[in-house]
Amino acid sequence: MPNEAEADSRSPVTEPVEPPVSIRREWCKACGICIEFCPKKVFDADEEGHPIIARPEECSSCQICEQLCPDFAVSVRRKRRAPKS
Amino acid sequence: MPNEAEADSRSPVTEPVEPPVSIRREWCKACGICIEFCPKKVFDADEEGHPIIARPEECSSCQICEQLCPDFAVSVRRKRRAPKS
Amino acid sequence: MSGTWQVRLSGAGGQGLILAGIILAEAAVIDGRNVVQSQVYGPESRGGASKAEVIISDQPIRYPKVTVPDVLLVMSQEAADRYAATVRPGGLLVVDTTHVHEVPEVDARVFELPISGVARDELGREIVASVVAVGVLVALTGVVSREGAREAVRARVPAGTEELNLRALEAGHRLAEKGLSAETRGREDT
Amino acid sequence: MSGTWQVRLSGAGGQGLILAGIILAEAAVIDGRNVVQSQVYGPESRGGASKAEVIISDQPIRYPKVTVPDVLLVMSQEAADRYAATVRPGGLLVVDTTHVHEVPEVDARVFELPISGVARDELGREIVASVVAVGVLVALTGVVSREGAREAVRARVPAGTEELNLRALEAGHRLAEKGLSAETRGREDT
Amino acid sequence: MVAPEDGSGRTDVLSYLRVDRFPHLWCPGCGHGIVLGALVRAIMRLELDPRRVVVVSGIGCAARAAGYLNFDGVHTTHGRAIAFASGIKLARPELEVIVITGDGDLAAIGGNHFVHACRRNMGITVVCFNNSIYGMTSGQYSPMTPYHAMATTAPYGHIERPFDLCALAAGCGATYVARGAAYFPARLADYIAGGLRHKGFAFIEAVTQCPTYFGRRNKMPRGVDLLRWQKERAVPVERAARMTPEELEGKFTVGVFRDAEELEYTEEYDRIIALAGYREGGESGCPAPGR
Amino acid sequence: MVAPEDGSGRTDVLSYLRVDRFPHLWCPGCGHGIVLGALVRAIMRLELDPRRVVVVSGIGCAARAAGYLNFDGVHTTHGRAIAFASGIKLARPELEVIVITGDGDLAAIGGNHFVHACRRNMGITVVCFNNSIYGMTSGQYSPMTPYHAMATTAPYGHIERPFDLCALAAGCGATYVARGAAYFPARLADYIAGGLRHKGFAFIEAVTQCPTYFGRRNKMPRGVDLLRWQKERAVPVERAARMTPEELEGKFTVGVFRDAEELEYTEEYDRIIALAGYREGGESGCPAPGR
Amino acid sequence: MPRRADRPALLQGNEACARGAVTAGVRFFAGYPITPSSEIAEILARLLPQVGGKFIQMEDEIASMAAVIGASLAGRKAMTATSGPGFSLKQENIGYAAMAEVPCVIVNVQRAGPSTGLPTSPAQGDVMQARWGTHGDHPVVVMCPSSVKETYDLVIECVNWSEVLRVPAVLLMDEVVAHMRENVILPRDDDVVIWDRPAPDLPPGHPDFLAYRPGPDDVPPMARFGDGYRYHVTGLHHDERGYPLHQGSKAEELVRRLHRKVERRRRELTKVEWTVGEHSGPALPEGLAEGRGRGAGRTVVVAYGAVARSAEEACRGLAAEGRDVALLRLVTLWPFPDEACRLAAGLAAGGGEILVVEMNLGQVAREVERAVGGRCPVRHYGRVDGELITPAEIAAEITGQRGS
Amino acid sequence: MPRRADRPALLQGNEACARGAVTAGVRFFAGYPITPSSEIAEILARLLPQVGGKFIQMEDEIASMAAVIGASLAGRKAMTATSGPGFSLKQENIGYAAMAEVPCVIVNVQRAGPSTGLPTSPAQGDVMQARWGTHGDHPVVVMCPSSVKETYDLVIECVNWSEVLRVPAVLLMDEVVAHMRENVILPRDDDVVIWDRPAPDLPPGHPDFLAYRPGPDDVPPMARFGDGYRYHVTGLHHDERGYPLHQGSKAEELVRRLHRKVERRRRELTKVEWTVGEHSGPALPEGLAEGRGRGAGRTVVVAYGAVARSAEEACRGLAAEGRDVALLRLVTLWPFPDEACRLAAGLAAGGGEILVVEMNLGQVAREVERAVGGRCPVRHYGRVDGELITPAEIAAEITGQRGS
Ligand SMILES: Cc1ncc(C[n+]2csc(CCOP(=O)(O)OP(=O)(O)O)c2C)c(N)n1
Ligand SMILES: Cc1ncc(C[n+]2csc(CCOP(=O)(O)OP(=O)(O)O)c2C)c(N)n1
Ligand code: SF4
Ligand code: SF4
Ligand code: SF4
Ligand code: SF4
Ligand code: SF4
Ligand code: SF4
Ligand SMILES: [Mg+2]
Ligand SMILES: [Mg+2]
Repeated sequence: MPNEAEADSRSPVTEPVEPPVSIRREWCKACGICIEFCPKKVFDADEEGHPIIARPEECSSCQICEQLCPDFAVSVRRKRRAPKS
Repeated sequence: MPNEAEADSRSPVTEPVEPPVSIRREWCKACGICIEFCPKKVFDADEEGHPIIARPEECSSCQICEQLCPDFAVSVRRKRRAPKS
Repeated sequence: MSGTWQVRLSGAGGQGLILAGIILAEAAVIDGRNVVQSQVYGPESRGGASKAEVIISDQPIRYPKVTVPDVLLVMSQEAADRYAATVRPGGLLVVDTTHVHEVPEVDARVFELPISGVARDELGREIVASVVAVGVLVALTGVVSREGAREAVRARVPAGTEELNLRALEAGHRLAEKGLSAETRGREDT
Repeated sequence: MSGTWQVRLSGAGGQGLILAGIILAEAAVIDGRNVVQSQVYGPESRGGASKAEVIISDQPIRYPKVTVPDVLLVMSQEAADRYAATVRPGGLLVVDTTHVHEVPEVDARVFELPISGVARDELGREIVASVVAVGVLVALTGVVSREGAREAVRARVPAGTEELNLRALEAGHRLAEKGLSAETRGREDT
Repeated sequence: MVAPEDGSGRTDVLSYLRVDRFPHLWCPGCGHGIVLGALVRAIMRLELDPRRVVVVSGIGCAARAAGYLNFDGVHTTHGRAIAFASGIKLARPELEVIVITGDGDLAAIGGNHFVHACRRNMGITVVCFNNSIYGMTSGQYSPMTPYHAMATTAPYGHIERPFDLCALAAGCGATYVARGAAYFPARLADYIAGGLRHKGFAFIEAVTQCPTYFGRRNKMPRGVDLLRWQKERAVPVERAARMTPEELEGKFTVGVFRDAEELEYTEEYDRIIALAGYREGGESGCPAPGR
Repeated sequence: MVAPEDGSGRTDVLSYLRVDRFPHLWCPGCGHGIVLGALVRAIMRLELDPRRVVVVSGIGCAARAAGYLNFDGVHTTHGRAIAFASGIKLARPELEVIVITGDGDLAAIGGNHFVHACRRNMGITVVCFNNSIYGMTSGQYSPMTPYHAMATTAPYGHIERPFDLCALAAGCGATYVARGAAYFPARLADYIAGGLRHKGFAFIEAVTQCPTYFGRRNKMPRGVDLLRWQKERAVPVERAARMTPEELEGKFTVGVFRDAEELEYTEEYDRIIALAGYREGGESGCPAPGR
Repeated sequence: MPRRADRPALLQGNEACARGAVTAGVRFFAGYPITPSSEIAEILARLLPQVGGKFIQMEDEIASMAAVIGASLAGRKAMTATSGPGFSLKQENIGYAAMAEVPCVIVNVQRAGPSTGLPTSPAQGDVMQARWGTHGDHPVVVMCPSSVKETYDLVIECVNWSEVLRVPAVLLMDEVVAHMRENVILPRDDDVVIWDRPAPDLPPGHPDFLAYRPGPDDVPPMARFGDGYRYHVTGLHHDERGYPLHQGSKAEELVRRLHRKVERRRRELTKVEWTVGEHSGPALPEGLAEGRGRGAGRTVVVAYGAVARSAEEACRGLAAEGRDVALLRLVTLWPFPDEACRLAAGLAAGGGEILVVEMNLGQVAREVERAVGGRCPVRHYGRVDGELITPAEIAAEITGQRGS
Repeated sequence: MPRRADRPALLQGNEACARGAVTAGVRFFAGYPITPSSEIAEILARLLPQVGGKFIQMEDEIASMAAVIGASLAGRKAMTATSGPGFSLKQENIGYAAMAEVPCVIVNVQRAGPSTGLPTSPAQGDVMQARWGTHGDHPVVVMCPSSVKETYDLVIECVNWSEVLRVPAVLLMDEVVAHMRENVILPRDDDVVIWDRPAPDLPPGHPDFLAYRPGPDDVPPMARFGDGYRYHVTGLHHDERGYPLHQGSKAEELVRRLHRKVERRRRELTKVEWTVGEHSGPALPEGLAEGRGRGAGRTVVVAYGAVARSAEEACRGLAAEGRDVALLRLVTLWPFPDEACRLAAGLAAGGGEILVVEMNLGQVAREVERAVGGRCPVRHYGRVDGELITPAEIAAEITGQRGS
């Protein structure tokens, strides 16, 4: 079922200004899922298997990593819906 | 489903020599089922609701009464398969 | 009427003996007496035998089971065979002759009355036989008041059948009275 | 070597400490000693901390839990922080420096050895680190015989991995010997 | 054994029953006796060795049938008959294990054992005497009580939908599934015989009647009334296939819904025993110490 | 409440969780966290009032999710979550009652409560975290363990067929039935949201992974391996309709299998209350003596 | 609007149970039919909707118990009723209710066991099970009525205690009391004391709210699900927030507190009734107290449930004949009335004895033996054939004329 | 072919249980996983097919118990294993086995309760439940091992007793013994005594065969299903043919016989072990007997299961210091060793005491109190936090130095 795109329907695909993805390392259990399934191959693994954000510029903010991380350790910033007033 | 004849497939339909049906009165609970569902209306009910074999000559030995009696109180003699030697 | 009465109503399942027991008990309550009513449950009560018991007293009733009935009703042959001997010597045995054909010998006043027959023939519904029986017992013993019995019938029979059952009760009273006068006549005859 | 030894092996889930405990216990059985082995079960054992305990004695062993370990192995920082203080004064603390970076101060002989590193680098499989650790403990203490340990490894590791694990055991012996001579040297230095 | 000998056909049925315990405890007009008769005729027809037949029942009026059948029989706890039967069958697969159960026994408290037995496909035959009510305990609603019917615990009318037991069984993987009714006893015997012949798990629902507690409360006070109801509502599955949902409204289907061959549990287990290296006769000792 | 405010989308998910209890107890690569995330996102999307949400779970690794969700929650006995939930829902129908359960918890010991809940159509949403194994107790086979798989209690390979949980639910009358998988978390959240929106009983099976006890023993030792397995085997139900049984061999279908409107139990019961003559506010006293 | 008149009514035990429950505020019942308890369910199926309550017949007894606990968490006073086999099945969830401190009442109408036994015959064989039926040390409250009226009163007591102590309470009836009808005068609703579970004094969402922080009576106030407290309930050992914890002193404290909260109220909870001669009441009658040490031969009969009726009949009869007998009727069975039994032992000391009469093989007798610690002989008379023990049997036991 | 060498092996308690069962002839196991008993199922899943036996994991504990009874009726020695919550669920069917007299063994590896409790921590909280867990008066046999070797021995004893008495037997383990590994020397198979259930002496079909006619030992010989006896089994009260019966003396006789058949063998069944100083063995050691009346201060510790190991350590330590202590280790818990306890009371009389040490709030202590009937003080020391009681704690309790 690879053609069934798994992006959250609400997530916009716009260029992030800064690396949109961050890892909460103390919750990460180094399962490798984000590393494996990021469609843009944004992550590398460190020695202990935790993800390193190696190619932030590639990130499409698709949130697949966030939704697939079993440990709630990945966070992808979304585009703001409206500029803060 | 009245057209689905309920005769036991093995039961022959031949003329009985003597009244082929008998009632074990001590087991009969006077439920009226045999009386109601005998296709040949062989039974009448007595005062307490037990069947009376009123029209034995009508009996076709179809065994419906035997099979429908919840109390194993009705017995229909079948045609012998082979004469006793 | 005061003192303690032990009443046993026996017969076959479906004859309405439990209801009769409850009516008797309810009537006792209406009369302001103490009462305990109990019955047989279980396979025994299905199809086969059926039994209801009532104890009526002005004293507190502790042990709730009938040991030696002062009044015994038998409405089936089986019940007659099984329980007739339990009646208190000198007590009262009421026999429904519609269903009991052989009355065992007992040391008690015996009334043989066609209770179910009356229900069937006079009232058109054999199902009210047990209420006829209550009428009989009340008239014979005064164990509860007639008024109490009437009120109890009204309170306890299925809605819509009150009139029929009150008529059954009355029929029972009349039947008993006939029986009583027969008894009296019988005595006179002897 | 005789007397009673209390051994505690601690680290993280998945490091194979339970297997190490069983190997040590099996070796003691082969040596003809009494032994009780136990371990921590439950959420604690999943992902987080893991602990196996072995008591080896020539006497009957009654109370089956380790109270004050004569020998303590710590293979994770968490285990080091949690258990280091439990070692018997004058006892032996073996630290896997691959995973433990801060060694708490204790009143015991301390050996700091890169146990998991050796498993990973020399043997190519970090999963055998716990068997390396058994090799270390055996060589340092003689709590069980080397022959017993070898036989125990053969009996208890998954089929097909015997050779690898025997090599891990040997590697542990060598590592301990290096550590011993370093200790001796260290003393000489002081 | 006991092929009809005297030609009466009659002796045979009774020879499978404990007639010394008759008349049975069921009420006048109760359908359980009819279903029991159909079961006996099915067994007779297949000429099963009665020494090899084991009857297992739960608790309820229906379950009392086990005590009237002259086989080894076990009247278990309420709802658990299939689980007991599974132990018997797995322990001695050569036995013919028949479960007799009521709709409450099977589908209420016993529902879990039922669905798992369907899934496991162990060679047991289950006959459910479905009278849409708890008879033994005096008329509380069962999982088969129709929507809007009256029951002692549904004094304002029932608000639950019943199961379709045969659909349920098939959905859980049962390999033989059939429904008959007391009104059609010969047909019912056919379905049961089919289940007994079937190698895997067989389920036969027998629609039957409780005049005492279901009928009386629902304006069909006599067995006769309820049998007539069955007669009017039953639709053979073949005919039902040609009917619209509207036409089928208020009807129930009868017939064989499924009859499929799949791996049977005890045979599969024999394969495991072989795999484990056991040879018949080597049982005396003890297995070699494992790791 | 809590519509995304800071635009990160992130805070929201965590605001539904008891982050003080994190990291959670699940193993590295365990799929339960992914399914939990999908559930939270579904709740977020519907903007349910968290004070009105009650989470009910049984016992198992999956069941621990209830303790991580910041709602009223009850971690019950093994297998009984749905029965507890039924009591909560019937007592306070205005609450959103969600059951979190594992395949063992739901389909083994809890199977009976499941089938009856499907039948009753009470408005509860059940999410089953199906990892095909008993995780919490270390890898014994469950009713969802595939034929021939290895498990601690199937050392020679498993000989039972698993349920098709969605077919089972539908067969018992469930009015909303869907299956998703951890690998497709957004889709899974959609299915769960559909269940939460549904008025009657809703069942969502979430295929997920236990690398520790299922994966390791079956040559897929990492979460990644098992997610890849899901990716390769999942077939949307719409597409499955166009496939042959041979093509579907070894696959599983995902999608919404049933979404039907039928009478909901607590609403039906409200009708009974009205029928019985109760008027709101009249509760203080006691009913008149009945017969 | 008080709906009940003062005039006597004819009520069955099971009916009194159902009506008492409604009076006590029970608004949820989940059950599964079983003789001889089924009437309780049937009557509540009719009564509960009349007062806006809910009745549901679940798929089995396990589910019934679970639903009752769920409803109680959602704020309803909740009850179930069953008999032996069903009581066995409910045990796991009764233990859950004890551990999670969820108020609930379980009515067990005892029938003759073991196993399916004699479904329609009375027994008193579940006394020990009511206390020890589930695994682990768990507290329960168990009360046992001897009459229809007392059934009404005690079901209310059970609901009350269950609510204020957050403990499962068992009304242990027997088939005799359940199925007999008696004339009873029910109290006016206004005259009935109803207790409710303690409510949290902090508002929902307050940061200091701890779902399992006990009050001074060792009972934690109880928040209702759906009111915004958002707390966690588990059958695992748990801390004051309700979260699972592991070994150690908090687990110890939890189990001990569960018992302590019941033990604290032992005096109020533990009801007995003394009867001798014409005296009858809760306190030890004076005549008896005086009699202490009066020499050899006093028999103190201990009985409960329907058997206590027979015992009273026997004792009054013998007392009237001048025999030195007394009757201790146990109303509360758990916590066990140790003190009353020791009092009884005091009365029987010096040549007398305690005679425990019950329809089992000596379940309460064991407890009496333990409680009296050798202060006097304890004898047991039991019957396990499904027949109510008669006054005559008891009298014969007391006078030693049995079997002679 | 004897397969087992005399050399010691390292075995876990649960493994010893599984292997002992196979040695005892168990050829059927049905179970449902639960910590800390699951290894028993897992090992038997592997071992049983190797000897032609059957293993099945059922859908729950109720079904497991049912399948075990079914298999036993079909002639297999059958067993199940579980822990607290599962033990609660099995109770109804255990009662059935007691009533229908179907041999079966239930292993309950106790964990800390109540309810889900602490699933991986030890406890001894199910002692009373093992006896009283199901409704009605039912007999059971319960044994409790303190070591891995004893687990092996006692599971065999349980199977043996269950078979010859046709009674459910419970092996009541605790998590400590279940999960620890010890060096053990298993007996050769030839040295193990195995008992089988009594077989009917009449052939199948014999008109005089009565399935429930007891032998002189009160145990009816047992026919195997499928062998042609064609008999009926029920959990209802039944007559000698096995058919249901109603109230009355036959019901009474049945329940009393069920108990009598166990009570008859009480002496053989009731195992205890005395330990003092260097003496250890089943009989009361002479040193102790002499010591009787030696004056104030002797403490007799009563313990069982894993706790008995700690108690022995403590007692030996104190004895070595000259303190007058003795240890009574209970091996059989039910029927309860009343006599041994009375002996202990004799030893402690005159100023001493009995100290019952157990991981619950005083379950065995209650029984000891009852058994000794005031002959000496009985004190209880318990712990319910999932930690094994230590020798130091016990020593402190004995010497009165706790908490000081
Ligand atoms: C554990 C348990 N719960 C409840 C009962 C009471 N009980 C006996 S039979 C029965 C229902 C029987 O209904 P069904 O199976 O439909 O059989 P029927 O009597 O209608 O033939 C119930 C609830 C019981 N014996 N055991
Ligand atoms: C009555 C009872 N039986 C057994 C157990 C043991 N037990 C705990 S969780 C579990 C199975 C869990 O499997 P599943 O529901 O699939 O959840 P998972 O751990 O795989 O997420 C079992 C058997 C228990 N706690 N209670
Ligand atoms: S948001 Fe998408 S592209 Fe960016 S890191 Fe995550 S998975 Fe990769
Ligand atoms: S998916 Fe989550 S837990 Fe796994 S490696 Fe990535 S951040 Fe860590
Ligand atoms: S055999 Fe047929 S025709 Fe003859 S009496 Fe019976 S039902 Fe009527
Ligand atoms: S069907 Fe049977 S029981 Fe009914 S009336 Fe006829 S003979 Fe009698
Ligand atoms: S109660 Fe109903 S099911 Fe039971 S015997 Fe009577 S009619 Fe048949
Ligand atoms: S054991 Fe399996 S299900 Fe449980 S947390 Fe670990 S991976 Fe997840
Ligand atoms: Mg039914
Ligand atoms: Mg699972």
